Amino acid sequence: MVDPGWYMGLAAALFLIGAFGLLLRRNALIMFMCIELMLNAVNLTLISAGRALNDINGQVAVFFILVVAAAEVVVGLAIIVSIFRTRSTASVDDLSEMRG
Amino acid sequence: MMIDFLWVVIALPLAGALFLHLFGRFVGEPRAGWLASAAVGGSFAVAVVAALPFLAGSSHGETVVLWEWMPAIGANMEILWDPLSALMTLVVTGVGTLIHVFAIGYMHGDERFHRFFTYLNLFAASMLTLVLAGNYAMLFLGWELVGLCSYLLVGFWFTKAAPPPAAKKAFVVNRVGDFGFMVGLMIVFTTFGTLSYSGIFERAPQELTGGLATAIGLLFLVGAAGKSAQIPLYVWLPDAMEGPTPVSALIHAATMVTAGVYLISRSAAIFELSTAAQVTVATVGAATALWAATIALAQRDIKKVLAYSTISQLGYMFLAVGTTAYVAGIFHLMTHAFFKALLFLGAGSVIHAMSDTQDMHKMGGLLKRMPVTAWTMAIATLAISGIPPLAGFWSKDEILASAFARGGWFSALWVVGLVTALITAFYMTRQWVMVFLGEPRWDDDTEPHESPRVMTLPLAALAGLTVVGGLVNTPLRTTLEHFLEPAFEGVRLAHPPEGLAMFVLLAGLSVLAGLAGAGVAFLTYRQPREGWAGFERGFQPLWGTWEEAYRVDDIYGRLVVAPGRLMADIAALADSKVIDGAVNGVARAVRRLGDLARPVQSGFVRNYGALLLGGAVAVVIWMVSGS
Amino acid sequence: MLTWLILLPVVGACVVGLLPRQRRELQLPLGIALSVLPLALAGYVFFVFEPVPGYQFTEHHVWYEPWGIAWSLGVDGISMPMVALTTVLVPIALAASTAITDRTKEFVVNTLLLEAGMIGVFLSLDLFLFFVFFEAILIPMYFIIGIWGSERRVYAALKFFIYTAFGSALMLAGIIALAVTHGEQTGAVSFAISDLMTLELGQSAERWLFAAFALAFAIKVPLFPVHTWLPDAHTEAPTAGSVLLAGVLLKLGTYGLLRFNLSLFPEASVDAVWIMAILAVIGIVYGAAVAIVQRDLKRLVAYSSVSHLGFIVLGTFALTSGSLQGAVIQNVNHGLTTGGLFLIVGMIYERRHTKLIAELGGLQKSMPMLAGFFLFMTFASIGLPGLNGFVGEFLVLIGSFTTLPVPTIVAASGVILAAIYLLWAYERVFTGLPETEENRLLPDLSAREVSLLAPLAALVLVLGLYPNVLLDKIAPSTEALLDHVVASTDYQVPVPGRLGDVFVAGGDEG
Amino acid sequence: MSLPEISWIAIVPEIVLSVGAAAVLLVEVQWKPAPRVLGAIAAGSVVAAIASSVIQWLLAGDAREFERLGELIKFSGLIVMDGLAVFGRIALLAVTGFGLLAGWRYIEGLGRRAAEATALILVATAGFSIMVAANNLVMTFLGLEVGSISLYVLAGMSRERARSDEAAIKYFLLGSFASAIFIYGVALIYAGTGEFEVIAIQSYLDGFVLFSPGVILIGLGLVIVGLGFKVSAAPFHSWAPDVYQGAPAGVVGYMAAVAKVAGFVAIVRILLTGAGALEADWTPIVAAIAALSMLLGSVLALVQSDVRRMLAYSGVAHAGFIMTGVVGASTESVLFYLAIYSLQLLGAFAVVAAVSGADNAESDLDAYRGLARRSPLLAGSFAVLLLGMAGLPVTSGFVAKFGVFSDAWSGGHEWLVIVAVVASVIAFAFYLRIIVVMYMQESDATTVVVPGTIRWVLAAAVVTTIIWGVLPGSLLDLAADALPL
Amino acid sequence: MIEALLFVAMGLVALAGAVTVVAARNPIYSAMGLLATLFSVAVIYVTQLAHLVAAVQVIVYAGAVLTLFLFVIMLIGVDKEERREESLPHQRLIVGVVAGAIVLLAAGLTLFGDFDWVPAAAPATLPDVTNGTIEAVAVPLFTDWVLAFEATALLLTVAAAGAIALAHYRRRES
Repeated sequence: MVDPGWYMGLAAALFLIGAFGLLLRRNALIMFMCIELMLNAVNLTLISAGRALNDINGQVAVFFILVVAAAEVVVGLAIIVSIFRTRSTASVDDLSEMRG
Repeated sequence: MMIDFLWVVIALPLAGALFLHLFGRFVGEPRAGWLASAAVGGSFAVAVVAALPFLAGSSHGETVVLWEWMPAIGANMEILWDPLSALMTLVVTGVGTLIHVFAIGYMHGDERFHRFFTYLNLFAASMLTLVLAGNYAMLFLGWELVGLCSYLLVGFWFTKAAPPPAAKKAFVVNRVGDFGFMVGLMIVFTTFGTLSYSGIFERAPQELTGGLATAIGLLFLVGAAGKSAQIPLYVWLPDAMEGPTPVSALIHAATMVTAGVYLISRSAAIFELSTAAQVTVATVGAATALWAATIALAQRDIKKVLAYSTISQLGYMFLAVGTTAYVAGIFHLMTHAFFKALLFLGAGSVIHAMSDTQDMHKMGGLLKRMPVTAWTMAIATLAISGIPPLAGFWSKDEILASAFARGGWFSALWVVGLVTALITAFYMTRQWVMVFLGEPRWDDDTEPHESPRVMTLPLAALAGLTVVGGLVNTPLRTTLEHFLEPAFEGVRLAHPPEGLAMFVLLAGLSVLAGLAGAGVAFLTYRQPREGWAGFERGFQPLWGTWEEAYRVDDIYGRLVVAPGRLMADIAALADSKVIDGAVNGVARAVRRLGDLARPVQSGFVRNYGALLLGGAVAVVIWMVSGS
Repeated sequence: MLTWLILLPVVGACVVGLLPRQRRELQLPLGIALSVLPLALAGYVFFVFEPVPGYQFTEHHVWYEPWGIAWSLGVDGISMPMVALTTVLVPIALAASTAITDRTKEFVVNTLLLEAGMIGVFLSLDLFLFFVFFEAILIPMYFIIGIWGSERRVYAALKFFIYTAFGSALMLAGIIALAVTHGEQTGAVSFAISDLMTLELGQSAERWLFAAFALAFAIKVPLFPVHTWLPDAHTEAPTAGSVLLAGVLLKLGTYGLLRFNLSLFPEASVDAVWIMAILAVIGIVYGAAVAIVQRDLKRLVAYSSVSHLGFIVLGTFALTSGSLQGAVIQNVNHGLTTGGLFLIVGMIYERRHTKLIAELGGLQKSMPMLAGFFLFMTFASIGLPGLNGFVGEFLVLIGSFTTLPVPTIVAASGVILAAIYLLWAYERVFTGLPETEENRLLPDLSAREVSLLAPLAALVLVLGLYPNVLLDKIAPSTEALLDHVVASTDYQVPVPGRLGDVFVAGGDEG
Repeated sequence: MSLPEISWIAIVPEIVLSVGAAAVLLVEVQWKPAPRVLGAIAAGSVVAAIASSVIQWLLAGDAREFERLGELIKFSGLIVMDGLAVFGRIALLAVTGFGLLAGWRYIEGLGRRAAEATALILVATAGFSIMVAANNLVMTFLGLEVGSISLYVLAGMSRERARSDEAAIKYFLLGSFASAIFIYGVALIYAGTGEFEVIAIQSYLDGFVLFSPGVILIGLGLVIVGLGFKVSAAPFHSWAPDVYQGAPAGVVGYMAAVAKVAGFVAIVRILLTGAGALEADWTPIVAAIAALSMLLGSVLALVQSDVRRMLAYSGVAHAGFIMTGVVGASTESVLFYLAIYSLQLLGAFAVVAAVSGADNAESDLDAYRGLARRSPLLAGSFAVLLLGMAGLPVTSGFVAKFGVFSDAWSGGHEWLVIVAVVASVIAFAFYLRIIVVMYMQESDATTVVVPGTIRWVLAAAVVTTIIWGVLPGSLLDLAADALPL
Repeated sequence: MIEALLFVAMGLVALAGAVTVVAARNPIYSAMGLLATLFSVAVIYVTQLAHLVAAVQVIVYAGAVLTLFLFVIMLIGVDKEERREESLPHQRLIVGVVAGAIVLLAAGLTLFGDFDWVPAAAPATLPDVTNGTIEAVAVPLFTDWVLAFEATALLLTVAAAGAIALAHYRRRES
């Protein structure tokens, strides 16, 4: 079998790609997707760890994270849509009125 | 017995001052003055009664504590009643009373008449505190209070331009002296653990080392030089003539300025232990005597002449106490009080008559207009010139003789004293002649007139004292010395040389000097103006230097005042720019820090994200690097 | 009893605070009347106070047991004069505030709260409680300066607050450290001064703690070079603010040095004697020098405080019975005289609306009585014997010379400078003929104003001539303090008559 | 197959809140009543939740007294009902109650959306309430998300303000990011220990000797970051100023306070209980975060000209102060600080809400000019709260600061205390600046209308600030009893 | 062996998909990249014996969530291609530094760190319990985790109420 470390390494890579994507893209939608990527990486970590530890709880936890991800998407998209309606932009760089 | 009520001596004028301060306005013009005079006169009466035991020789002095003041440093309100303080008290109250009375006439019409007498009474009380004090702290109390009164009285005419600065100058210069005095007191306290006379003088011979005695003596000299206007602190006294003339007579001639002499006499037990201190005192005295006399030579202002003359005479007294001829010093103090008060009052009378002119060039020929003043002043002039048998002769001669007898360096001082005597006679005669003889030079609108009786009577009284005052201590009858001896127990007093021959010789010399000075002056200034003006020109540029008092004020201004002012300016600038600047700088720096940190909060969510991730990575790195 | 001393002003503040806004005319008189109550109580305490060492009228109520904090009050010879001074000055300051017509109620409330805080500081026997009061008084004072001050009031108020708060913040750390150390050494955290005095601190810890406390108090005093908040605060504060600031608030610093630095850190205090003495002396001379050239009368008086407070610090660290007594009584004296001077400057300001010396002149002509009081206070401040300033100054100087000869001599020169700046100011402000119409027509003191100044003047005189009313009660406590220092260090109070030793020792130290 | 372990008493408050939220939504759909009715329902549920929480408190106290601590572990270890949880819950509920009052004018102004806002507030509280009680880190995450997502929506709900959008999207993006980091940390801790439950992690860490804790440390670090974000500790604070400024004035106080309370309770539970064995590892980090927060927050607050931003940065500084207590390893001082600070924060934002007015105007410092003259009571209350936040004596803020400082000092973190006192002095400057503007400057603007609901909040905040400043014992005793398992 | 092959293959696809999400100019491509990642991760779940999770991943994520994403992408315009140059000051620099730090960290951990992903004590053989069947997952879900399950109800309520609240207002406005 493959060492769980590899799976987790892959997860870490995905997490970081997601994180950097969040920092590099200004389209709010794509930033969301990056967050989804990160959550997926978490799920992968949990599954791999659960398997390595011989523990089912890792898989159970994944369910909850999935639900959270879904809820976040709903609210997040609602926010994006409402902003888009007023400003016709999905670029978060345009939303930088408050600073300092 | 009597001593238990001695506080009355101080309390009477103090009560007078208090009463006049509160109700003087309602008392009205002449009455306020009489009240004040009565208060001082009352003190005089009490003092006379209280001094009787000393005459009888039945008492050597005692101390009474009134109340505790600063027990931690052994300073209480305590009265020491011994022959020395008794004599001083009598002089202060006696002459004081006369001057009070004189002032009633002199201050006539002044809108702050009652206030003037308030201050005078306060001064009397302060001066009495000074001389009656039983310890140095209380002496210092009086010492400073007379300074305060001097300040108040010199600056009495506060709306004029000159008096207020003069008053301030007097106080500040005195403070310089006080500084020395205080340091001296610190050493005294540190050495003895108390400031009480009794404790100090008894233990001084055993516990005081010569070095410390010198230190204390010199520091006391600084204080005394301030109060008694000796080199180098005499500069305030001429300016103090801005005060009303009775003030000059009372404070700046008869009483306050002699406090320094009193201080040194009182501290005889300490000076006893340091020849160096004695020599310094005597030298300062002699130098001041000569120095001031030369200045007095060339003055035009009638009061300035007297002021420098006072400084000069105080120099004699310092010479005396420095020679340890304390009795002679005190004796001269007393006689000087008589004739100098008389001179000042006479000058006041003249000024009064001349409608406040003080320039002697504008006087002349007043003898006929104001005979009482003229003749009484003549007596005083002769007295100060050392013409026997007037009071000044006896006392001055005793000083000079004592200095001569002490020998050594003091002989040199004796020569100085002798020269000074000559000069003194010259300038005093010059003054009298310029004022009273010769052609009238006064302005047309002035109508000189003799002063009212309230002024002339004190003149007469003082003249009487001037005539007979010297007889209390002649080589033939040393009454005063016997009287004072208990106060100088354990102190080796310097005496004139023994024997009548020496006395005649020395006295002859000084009389000769006096006569010479007086004669030359008389002859010179009897001439019309051109004559003596030419004489004065003959001494140029020396005469000019004297007239400008050696420009000492100027020099002090450049050497002390200006640099001090500069330092203060620099300090103030440093305070606002450097020290406060640093404080505000820190505040600004913090704000600046905030401004610098603001761009981090750029408003861009992706920047925030980067910060967040960066922080997270930093945390993680730190976490794992620890393990 | 003492609790009531603190609570009475608070209650008074509440009463005034609850007055209806419309009854404007009642606010100030009621405040004055209420501020007399603590005065009466303090008077009672004063007269019942026994001249023995140790705290009297002590009260102890546990505040929060686990933290070891307590509402612990007591009064001894060092704090008692301060309490008396506070209660005397507050009614006078309030009564001098008739010029305050805007938000009078708030003003009275703030002043009364300030009084409570000040009394609290002096009465606290628990460091935590002390700090609470010490810091709390910043708030009312901040408002008093900031709301009722003159032009640059906001700057001055902020500076005052932040500067002093900075000092006390480090002291807070020190207090915590002390309590924690006590917890470590005995197992129970305690903030009681008496407990903390017995701590065994290491040398470096003690020095650090000393520094933390000393900084806080030095800023409060204020000691050179951390004094610059004071001229601004004094100058901008309203009259009552200046009076209380100079009269009482500064004394918190000198009081703290006496009460806390000396008794909690005797070793470090003895080690720091020279540093503190030199700073004090610099303050004396420097403050005086700066005062000489001030153009603003209030600022001048403010700098004179810098100078005068230096004497107190010098006396505190000279560690002889005379100097300590002098330091304590000088606290009171300075409060009375400088308070009086500020009152008078305030009265001038009310009439003339300027504090600039150049714009005044010849005021003695128009206001002889005011000039008289000013001169009286001036001489008290200069240290004229017979008035109170002398007693403290002289005791300090004479007492300090034994242990710190050279600094004391330099300090003594301050008496010359004091005469220069104050008399010069008097000369410029009061003498000569009034040149401008405004100066000529100023009304003299009213009966009300005289009744404000007269008690101060009377106290100045009484304390000058018969300081034993206070010294009697002060002496046992300062002696006890000195004994404590001697007992906990190898310091010896010099015996009179051994001046040679002192000079040698002093020379070595310096 | 075992039946699930159900302990109703442990979740009554959450149930009550959820039911309240549902009721609000349903009533609105069905009857479209006046907003007052919705308010009453919400208030009722909050009160009921508080009442049940008090019972929980007593039970928790009993259990501790009779040493039956095991009984407090509920739902197979998902949550606990220990003193810490219940204290935090009561604080949250109090904040909610006052938050609803303070924001009521705003909520009413939302019109038909008032129901959603009210329901979101109730649900958010329920979520955070779960979070403070959670023993299982996934449960913590769920509670956190329930609460946070509600807050994202609340931040964006304003009618008039375009800034509200910006606040919402910023909050949402960064919040989700931080949540992801948090849950990744949880996953790593799980990988390292095989446990989600704090208590289990604790015993695992207490017992292990063999395994290198590297992954656990990384996980713990990420958890700290995630929670640090929620409590707006530097350098994870950057959302706070923008969100506080942009979100509707009425609910900002609530948003800020609940997140801080829940976040810190979770931090205390995870760090002090779960990772207590790793104290030497996390203490320097937390101390650094604390120091940075205090300094950065204070310094940045100094240069703000908007009161909300200022309060936000002051919140950053306060997060640092509370972290100082965490470093001192003391639940008591942290909880005390949290309790009083959240009330003060609510009060302060209630003032902001009052001044901003119904139209939710800007909160520039200029708007506060001369407030003392226009609305003396409002200004006075604000001044007391500001002084309380500044930590001046006679206010609860001083006691709180003193508590965290002395705990940190006795914990041996002297330098942190020094930094803290310096920071608090810097902080004085900006609190005083607001007071300057209110009291020492003049303005001809009109009187501020203060709704009755806000008055109640202010009264409560001011009274508690002073009462607990003078007699802190009552609350300190409670905080001392609120121990984690 | 198969597991290893699948891991390598699916891992590469997942990474490629992730990079696509980040790098694609067109949001549609990003969504497709995300889809690829989700699918490949689901496959990896299967190899890890998490069958149910894998199924849910495909159904919920790929089915529901991505659809939602696509829907919104369409709604706000597909044709909007994003400019790629960085507009923010310092952003790339910061990101670069952070990335560098992470690389260093990873390298340090691998080379010098005493680091492991899971406890070494983990059992080598796998009993059935981790076999991610529906039952294996459901039993703990509805017993030990029941409260968490209930809590998700709140989450959904929030999501629904929040979405309505945000949308509601726009309706009023328009």
